[in-house]
Amino acid sequence: MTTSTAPLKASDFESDQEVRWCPGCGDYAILKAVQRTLADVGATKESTVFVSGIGCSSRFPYYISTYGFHTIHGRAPAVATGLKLARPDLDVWLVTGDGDGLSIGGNHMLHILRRNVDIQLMLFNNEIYGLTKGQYSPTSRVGTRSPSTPLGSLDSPLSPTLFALGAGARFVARTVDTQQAHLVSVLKRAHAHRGTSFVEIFQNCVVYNDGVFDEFTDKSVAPDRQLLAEHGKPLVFGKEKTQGLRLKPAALELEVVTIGENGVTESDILVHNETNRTLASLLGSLHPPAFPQVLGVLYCDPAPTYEDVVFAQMKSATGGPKDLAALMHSGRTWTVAG
Amino acid sequence: MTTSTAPLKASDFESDQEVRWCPGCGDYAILKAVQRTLADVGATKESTVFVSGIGCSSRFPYYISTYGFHTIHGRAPAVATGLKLARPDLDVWLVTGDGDGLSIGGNHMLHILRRNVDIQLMLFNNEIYGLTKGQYSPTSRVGTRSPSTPLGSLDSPLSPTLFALGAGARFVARTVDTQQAHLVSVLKRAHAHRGTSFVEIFQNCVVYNDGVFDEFTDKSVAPDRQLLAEHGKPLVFGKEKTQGLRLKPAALELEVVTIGENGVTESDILVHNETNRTLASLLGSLHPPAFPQVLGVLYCDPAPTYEDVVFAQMKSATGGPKDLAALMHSGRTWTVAG
Amino acid sequence: MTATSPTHPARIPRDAVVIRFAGDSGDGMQITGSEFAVETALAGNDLATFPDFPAEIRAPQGTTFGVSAFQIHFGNSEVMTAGDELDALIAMNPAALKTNLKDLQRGGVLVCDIATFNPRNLTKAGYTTNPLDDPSLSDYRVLKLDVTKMNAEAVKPFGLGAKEALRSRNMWTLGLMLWMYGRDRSHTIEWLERKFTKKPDIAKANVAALNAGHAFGETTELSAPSYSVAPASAAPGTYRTVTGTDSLVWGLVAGAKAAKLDRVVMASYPITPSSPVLHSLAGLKQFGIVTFQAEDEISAMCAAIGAAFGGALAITSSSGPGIALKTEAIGLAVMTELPVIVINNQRGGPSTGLPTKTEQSDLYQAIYGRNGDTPLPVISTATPSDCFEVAMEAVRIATKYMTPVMLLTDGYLANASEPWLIPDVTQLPSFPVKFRTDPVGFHPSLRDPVTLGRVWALPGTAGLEHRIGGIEKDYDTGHISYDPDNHQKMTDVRAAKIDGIANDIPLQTVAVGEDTGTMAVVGWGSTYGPIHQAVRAVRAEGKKVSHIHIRYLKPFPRNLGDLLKRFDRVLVPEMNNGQLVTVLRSEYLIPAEKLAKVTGKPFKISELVTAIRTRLEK
Amino acid sequence: MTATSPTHPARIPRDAVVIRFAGDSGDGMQITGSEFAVETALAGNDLATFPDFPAEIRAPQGTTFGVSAFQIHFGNSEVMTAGDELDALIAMNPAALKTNLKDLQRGGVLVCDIATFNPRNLTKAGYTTNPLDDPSLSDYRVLKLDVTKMNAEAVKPFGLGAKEALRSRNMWTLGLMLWMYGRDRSHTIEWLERKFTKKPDIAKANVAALNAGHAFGETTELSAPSYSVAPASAAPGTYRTVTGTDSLVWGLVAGAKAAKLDRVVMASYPITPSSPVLHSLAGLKQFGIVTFQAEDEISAMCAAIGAAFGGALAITSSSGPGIALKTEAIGLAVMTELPVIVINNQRGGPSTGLPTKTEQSDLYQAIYGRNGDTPLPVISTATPSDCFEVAMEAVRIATKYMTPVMLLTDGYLANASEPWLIPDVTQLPSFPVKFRTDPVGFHPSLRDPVTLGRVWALPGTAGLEHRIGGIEKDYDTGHISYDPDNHQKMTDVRAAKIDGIANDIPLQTVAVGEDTGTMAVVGWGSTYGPIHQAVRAVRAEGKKVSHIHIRYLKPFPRNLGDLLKRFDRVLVPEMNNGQLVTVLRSEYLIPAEKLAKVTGKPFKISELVTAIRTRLEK
Ligand SMILES: Cc1ncc(C[n+]2csc(CCOP(=O)(O)OP(=O)(O)O)c2C)c(N)n1
Ligand SMILES: Cc1ncc(C[n+]2csc(CCOP(=O)(O)OP(=O)(O)O)c2C)c(N)n1
Ligand code: SF4
Ligand code: SF4
Ligand SMILES: [Mg+2]
Ligand SMILES: [Mg+2]
Repeated sequence: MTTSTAPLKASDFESDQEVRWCPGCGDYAILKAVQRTLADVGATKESTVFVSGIGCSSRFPYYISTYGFHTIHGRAPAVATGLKLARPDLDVWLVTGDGDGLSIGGNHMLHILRRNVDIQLMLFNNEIYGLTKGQYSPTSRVGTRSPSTPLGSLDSPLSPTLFALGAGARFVARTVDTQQAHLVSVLKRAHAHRGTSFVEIFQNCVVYNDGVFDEFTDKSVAPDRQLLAEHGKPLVFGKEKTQGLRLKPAALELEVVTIGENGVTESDILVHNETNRTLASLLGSLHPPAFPQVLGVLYCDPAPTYEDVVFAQMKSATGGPKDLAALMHSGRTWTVAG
Repeated sequence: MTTSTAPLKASDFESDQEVRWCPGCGDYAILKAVQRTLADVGATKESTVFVSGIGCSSRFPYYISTYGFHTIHGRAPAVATGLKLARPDLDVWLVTGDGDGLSIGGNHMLHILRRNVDIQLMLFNNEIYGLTKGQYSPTSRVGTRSPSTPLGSLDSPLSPTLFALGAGARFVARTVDTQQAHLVSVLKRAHAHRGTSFVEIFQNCVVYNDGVFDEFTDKSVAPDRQLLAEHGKPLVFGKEKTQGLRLKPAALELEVVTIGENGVTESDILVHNETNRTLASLLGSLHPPAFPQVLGVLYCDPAPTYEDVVFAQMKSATGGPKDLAALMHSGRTWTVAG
Repeated sequence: MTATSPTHPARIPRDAVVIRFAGDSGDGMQITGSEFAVETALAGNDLATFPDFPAEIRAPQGTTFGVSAFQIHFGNSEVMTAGDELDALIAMNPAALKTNLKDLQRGGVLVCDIATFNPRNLTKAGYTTNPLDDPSLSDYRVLKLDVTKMNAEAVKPFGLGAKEALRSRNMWTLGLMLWMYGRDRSHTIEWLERKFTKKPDIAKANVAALNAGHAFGETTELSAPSYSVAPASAAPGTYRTVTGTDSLVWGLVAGAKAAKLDRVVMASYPITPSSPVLHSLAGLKQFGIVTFQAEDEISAMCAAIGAAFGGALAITSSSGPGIALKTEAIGLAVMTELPVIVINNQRGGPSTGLPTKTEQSDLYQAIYGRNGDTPLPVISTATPSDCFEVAMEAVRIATKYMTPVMLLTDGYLANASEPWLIPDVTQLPSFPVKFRTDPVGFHPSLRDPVTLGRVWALPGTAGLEHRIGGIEKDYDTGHISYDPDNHQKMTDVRAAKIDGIANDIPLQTVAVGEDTGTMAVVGWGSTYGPIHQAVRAVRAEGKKVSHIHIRYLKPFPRNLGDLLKRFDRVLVPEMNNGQLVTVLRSEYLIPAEKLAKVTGKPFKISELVTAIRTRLEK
Repeated sequence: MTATSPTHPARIPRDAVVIRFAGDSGDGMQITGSEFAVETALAGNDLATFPDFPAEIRAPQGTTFGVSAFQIHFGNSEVMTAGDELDALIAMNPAALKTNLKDLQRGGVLVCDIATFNPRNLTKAGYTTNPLDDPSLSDYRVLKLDVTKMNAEAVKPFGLGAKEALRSRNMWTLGLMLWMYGRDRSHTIEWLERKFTKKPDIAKANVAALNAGHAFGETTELSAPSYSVAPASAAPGTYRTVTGTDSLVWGLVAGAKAAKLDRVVMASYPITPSSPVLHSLAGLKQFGIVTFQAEDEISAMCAAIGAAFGGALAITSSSGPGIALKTEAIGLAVMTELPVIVINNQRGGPSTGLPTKTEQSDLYQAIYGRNGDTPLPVISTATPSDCFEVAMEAVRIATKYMTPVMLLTDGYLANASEPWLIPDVTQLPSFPVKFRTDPVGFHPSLRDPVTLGRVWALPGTAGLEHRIGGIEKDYDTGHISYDPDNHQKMTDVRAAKIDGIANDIPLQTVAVGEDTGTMAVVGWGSTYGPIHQAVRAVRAEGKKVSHIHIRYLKPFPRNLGDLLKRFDRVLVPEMNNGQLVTVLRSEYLIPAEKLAKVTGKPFKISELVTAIRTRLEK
């Protein structure tokens, strides 16, 4: 048993279950990063709970030595909300996929975000339905050929970031399965944030959608195609960090500029302000090749958590009958003498 | 019977059913406006269909003399999508409420918007569950006292506009039940737009949420609290249209300025560009008293409709066996002689 | 009691009386009826009431579909239904007359406010001629009173606006009816004064109206006599009137107390007629109750499951269509063996059906309505006060057997009310839950050897870290298992656990009559009252008929089969197209006969009496 | 047919043979098995096949849970199951041996590729010692072959990479087995050449591997004999092999054609094992079929309803948990009386259960699983080829009676395959739908006097404008109605419409045996094969046992009750905990006995034979 006195190592968060993802699946890397994060933030096994839906990604809880609940397809946010309303003391992580969280589970995702329940929500986005053998998902790009779309998919994809911002999320971040350091740092930010921390993780499905993120994750192009946003720092990217984003005057649009070229200086570069929703959604809508893929904490603007206000209101609810007897005797009664 | 030769009058779109909303309900005004719109756009009864979910608002189809389908709670977008996939020739209107469309129906709303099925979607937002006698809804403001929140609601409300934009809507507009002229003009724009035209209508529930929009709909304050946005026109408001919105330099925020005061001129006022998503979400997030409530077409940026691409792909799908016999004989067969 | 003035003919004694107040939604008929009920209860009568709201939120004034009514049945002995035929009908406008007259018995008293019988209202109600002027009402004792005018005079001193004055019409009528049945009115006056403390004029006006109506009866020669109904004999103790909603909610609170669970999480999504359960619990935060209005029923069920995993008493409530949406998640609760109370306030189906009408057509759904072999206990409520005990039973079974429990009640019980002897909380049952804390030998799949209930181990407990989910789990370790034999074993244990509950519930008793005879009339749910009275009636004719009412529908009490087989015939009246009857036939292979009524209305005693008689003659 | 070389012992004739190819997910066992099946079919044998995929998408190499197998049962007369015990097992690695050996009969042929039996693979498979070296396999005829090495040599000339070379191992094995059972291999060669037209080297290498395996058998003195299985007598005509998915999909296409509906809208949400139906239809756009992958099952069902309202043939498909989510909307389809085909590809429950295993535990859900009194027709498929006819029947009933139809099939049938005599399309039934066009006397509530089916009036038709919905509607006008008697009438007509279908379906026939006897073994769905064979076996012992297989589960055929009553006992084997048996007992009050198997696997003939025997002895 765990007495959880000594701080735990990442390996302490490995469960006794054999991991059953396909060899090479991006989920392995995420699992490692989460175990690392748990150790780094000093989590305990007993007070940590992983809740998931259904999908390859949602197998996640079985591989972590904390408490876990592998629920049903799309419903993890609802289960997690109920859990937090019973037990605000628990540290709850939610694992979902692009199908689980944005297709069947879109409504619960929407509402947990607006309610701002205090959990870490990891969306493993592989732009495909892995577990059911490769149908396209709500994040699949137009033209995706899959068993259910032999001639290519037609629905225009959702942007998890824009969706989350539109739903009223107070913390929105993006990172990549294979970029351990960045992944861990983002997960730590998510854990530190009180409220629903929405983290989209670009995850490679080697079997059904291999390489779909290569355009910005491939080592060869990453530096030029990724912008790692940091609050208060200029939004620059490129090997020499000589490229940056500038706000087009009065146009509410961003453009890529090169420092040192036609008069552009550091000072022209937009500085990241993670508390600005508008900036976050502008950054979230940029895509390679024309723009870099912006990663990191795009938006963080804390607000009261749902459970905090719920229990504060309960505390303040001092009116009315105090016990069962008083309750049942409230209002009109009459007595028949014995 | 209708031979639909002569153009129809608004009154021709009245059904034989007794209207059963509460006296004074905002729904009456919307009904009138829709009948007017149908007449003005030259709609025919036989090719027009109203699909709704469940709620006071969703009673709508019974009162219109076209085809109608009063479905189940929250599912109207799914029913409408199926209808359009069977019958792209039909002109489909969808009627939903803030509970029907954003609570139980949030997921279908999300997906019809991203797929861009060609319908007019009217969300009657009264910030309350009318039909079930007044519980708070996902658009109710924090602190709303209702049967299910006797001490006030705690969930932070959704903004239908921001949600729709986050979902990838290509047409987002807002108007008010009692402002017939504006309502009709917006509905005509919605009808003219190909794709899902999302129209949020602020609707007064006289019984359970009376006057909730007075802060900007009340005659006395309307001119100073409403900004009627028009594409290509400066974003001005106020009785003398002397107030306007200006973009805070490099801050990605809007501010209210008065023309003629401390050096502000017409030219400083932001001009509405309904094709700019960022501007639309900035306008959508302004609220009285600090800002005006922006009404009109906030966003309109057409994209191919779902049914157009679906049937285009079907047309192009010329491969494979042409008839049932060929289909059944495709692949390996062998013959046993008689 | 007000003494009847000497000049006045003596009151005619009655054993039981049924009266109905009917008027426009705006006329305050619900309040009028409730107040009459209170005075009646305080007068010591047994009683049952039933409100009949219009389907529309607020239909246009004067329309037939805007009529709101409140019925009360009271008497000097056990009263079990809101009554069949009316002894008296109060019709505040033509529409009320139009829609309610059919229920008034010949010779019954009919009170009409003639002021409202103007051409406009008459047409709205669909009358071509004024019924007060033609012979159509000759069968009744009609009191044509200008209530509006008399009331206006009574309240004039308090300078109310015309509208306000009109509003107090119902109090005038109440006063008259209280006089007619010899009820006190002091509690109503008290209540009016409390209600309008901030508006003393309104209070005074309403009291004046009440007194005026009463005085009118007492001083005028009415064409209708006055009555007296002696008190019913009742067990000593403190009483109150309760609706099914009140006692259900209090039963849940009592259940949480008995289980020693100090956190209750109730997750629900509003739906008629189930919303009041959510509303009531939302007002009890001081009891550590969290109410969560979820985005839909699926979320509500799943939130309840999450709360149960966390160790709270988890509750969700809905009605047919909402329960349909919960079924997938209910399967998860069965699979993970977590306790959740699922309350179904049944209404008219299929689909949206008749949302405001009562029905009991969700029994199939409750017993069979899930994918896979997914058994769960199903129990039902019979009367408004019965809901208290049933709610406690639901909590006991759910927590002891670690299973979701389906509690079936209906729209009738939710709104109907009756007097209730308030139980002594110290005498209530206690069944504290034990959470696992010892890590030694722990597996999430551990079971109580007797109940087969799975261990309840809460997140936060060091050393018990484990994972649960909807995939089949190994019997011994609780890990995922695709093993064929294990699936068989788990299927069997899931079934055995639920069947075993039969050993932990009371044997089936007979509500009326012997445990053998020519016919057993078997019911469940809110049909209790009418079946009870109907069986009594035919027994009075010497027929060997008994009433058996089943609370535990899955599993059935151990002795039910033998009991039913001791009757020549079994008749099963249901407010559905024959659902319990199907279950009984397959369970016991007895030729139980269906008696279906699917009109959205409760059985009338007379309907049942006739049905039983004719079957017996066959 | 390849002649066996003179030096070789003559082939041993066999009536029927069961063999299984087992290996790692990456070893191509499905292709190997399918090709063997094709050659066998072309050799004129009757056959049945069943693939057994691992639950994991792609489990780590060499693990027991990563084993993929393909079983084929073929013979010289009617073959109806994939077979119980194996005559031959091909184990491409230790894990395959470990997980499949238990099914190999004593004395059976076991082919192992010794190259894979290295320490690493042995440990992964959970072997402590190498089974090839110890006596554990002494009961079998073991062929320890270094397939890897021999194959590598065979493909060397084509300069493949080590990986590529290894990949063709399965063709070597296939060649050997084709030789062992005297099958041709020309079609496989043809197919390989077509498949790899773009990679001629790969094609050549695979053909070489195939030939090498074959030659090895033909030229070597094997410790195992070779066999011959004579062709089965089959009706003349053109044949093919079909899986249940193939014939179900084609049956839907045929149904649309028969109904003269040229727009088909299939709305579905992926779920195992139902997705293949969506995938197949997605490939048939040229037939005017729109497939819509909805955001969830609720949306899929609702989109189907919308499409039906628009006049398309509306189809949705799912499995247990997804069907649970559809139930509320199915109620809407019942209430609005619109035709929708609801396909349930059943899998192991409850909840997520055993997604990749087969079961038939959703019968309760299909018949009873809705709120309200909400009847709908339920039909089921018995064999892979039967799916074609059943699908057409579903379309006929749905469109003729204007009702959703629940079509129950299962994960076994979806993947199992058998030869099928391709029907002559000109001989297929035709049941064109008639859309209402005449406005005179039109009401949306009009019914066909015989079928009671509601009128199908499409938006776009001038003069038929109307509104439908989930609230109860007036019998005559179709407008909303809260009238009590109307609700009774509508409830009755909804029930009568479905019950009436009994007059429009074939009478229940007896699959094997007389229409009277000591025992009727009654089944439904994919248990057809094993029950059929088991009943034959016990009949061979002279027992008066018959096999009755029910396709129409709601309503039952008119004569079913009388038929069953002509047997002393009724035994109901089901791959669930006893669901049909419950329905039969309540419907006919017969003491039908339950025979439940809930392991995620089909019945074995032997299990059934034993069960029948023991019951008969009781
Ligand atoms: C109610 C229900 N519908 C459908 C399914 C089938 N299903 C399981 S996972 C899944 C989608 C998985 O996609 P995603 O969420 O992206 O997870 P991934 O496998 O890609 O990690 C589907 C459709 C199910 N298990 N339950
Ligand atoms: C499945 C289901 N759940 C719940 C309900 C109850 N219900 C009907 S309408 C409604 C909410 C209506 O609110 P809204 O959509 O805002 O419409 P409004 O009445 O305000 O116009 C609810 C909860 C239902 N009919 N069906
Ligand atoms: S299918 Fe894709 S997502 Fe699923 S485990 Fe395999 S690689 Fe990972
Ligand atoms: S309840 Fe409110 S929304 Fe509903 S009809 Fe009445 S006023 Fe309108
Ligand atoms: Mg995915
Ligand atoms: Mg509303």
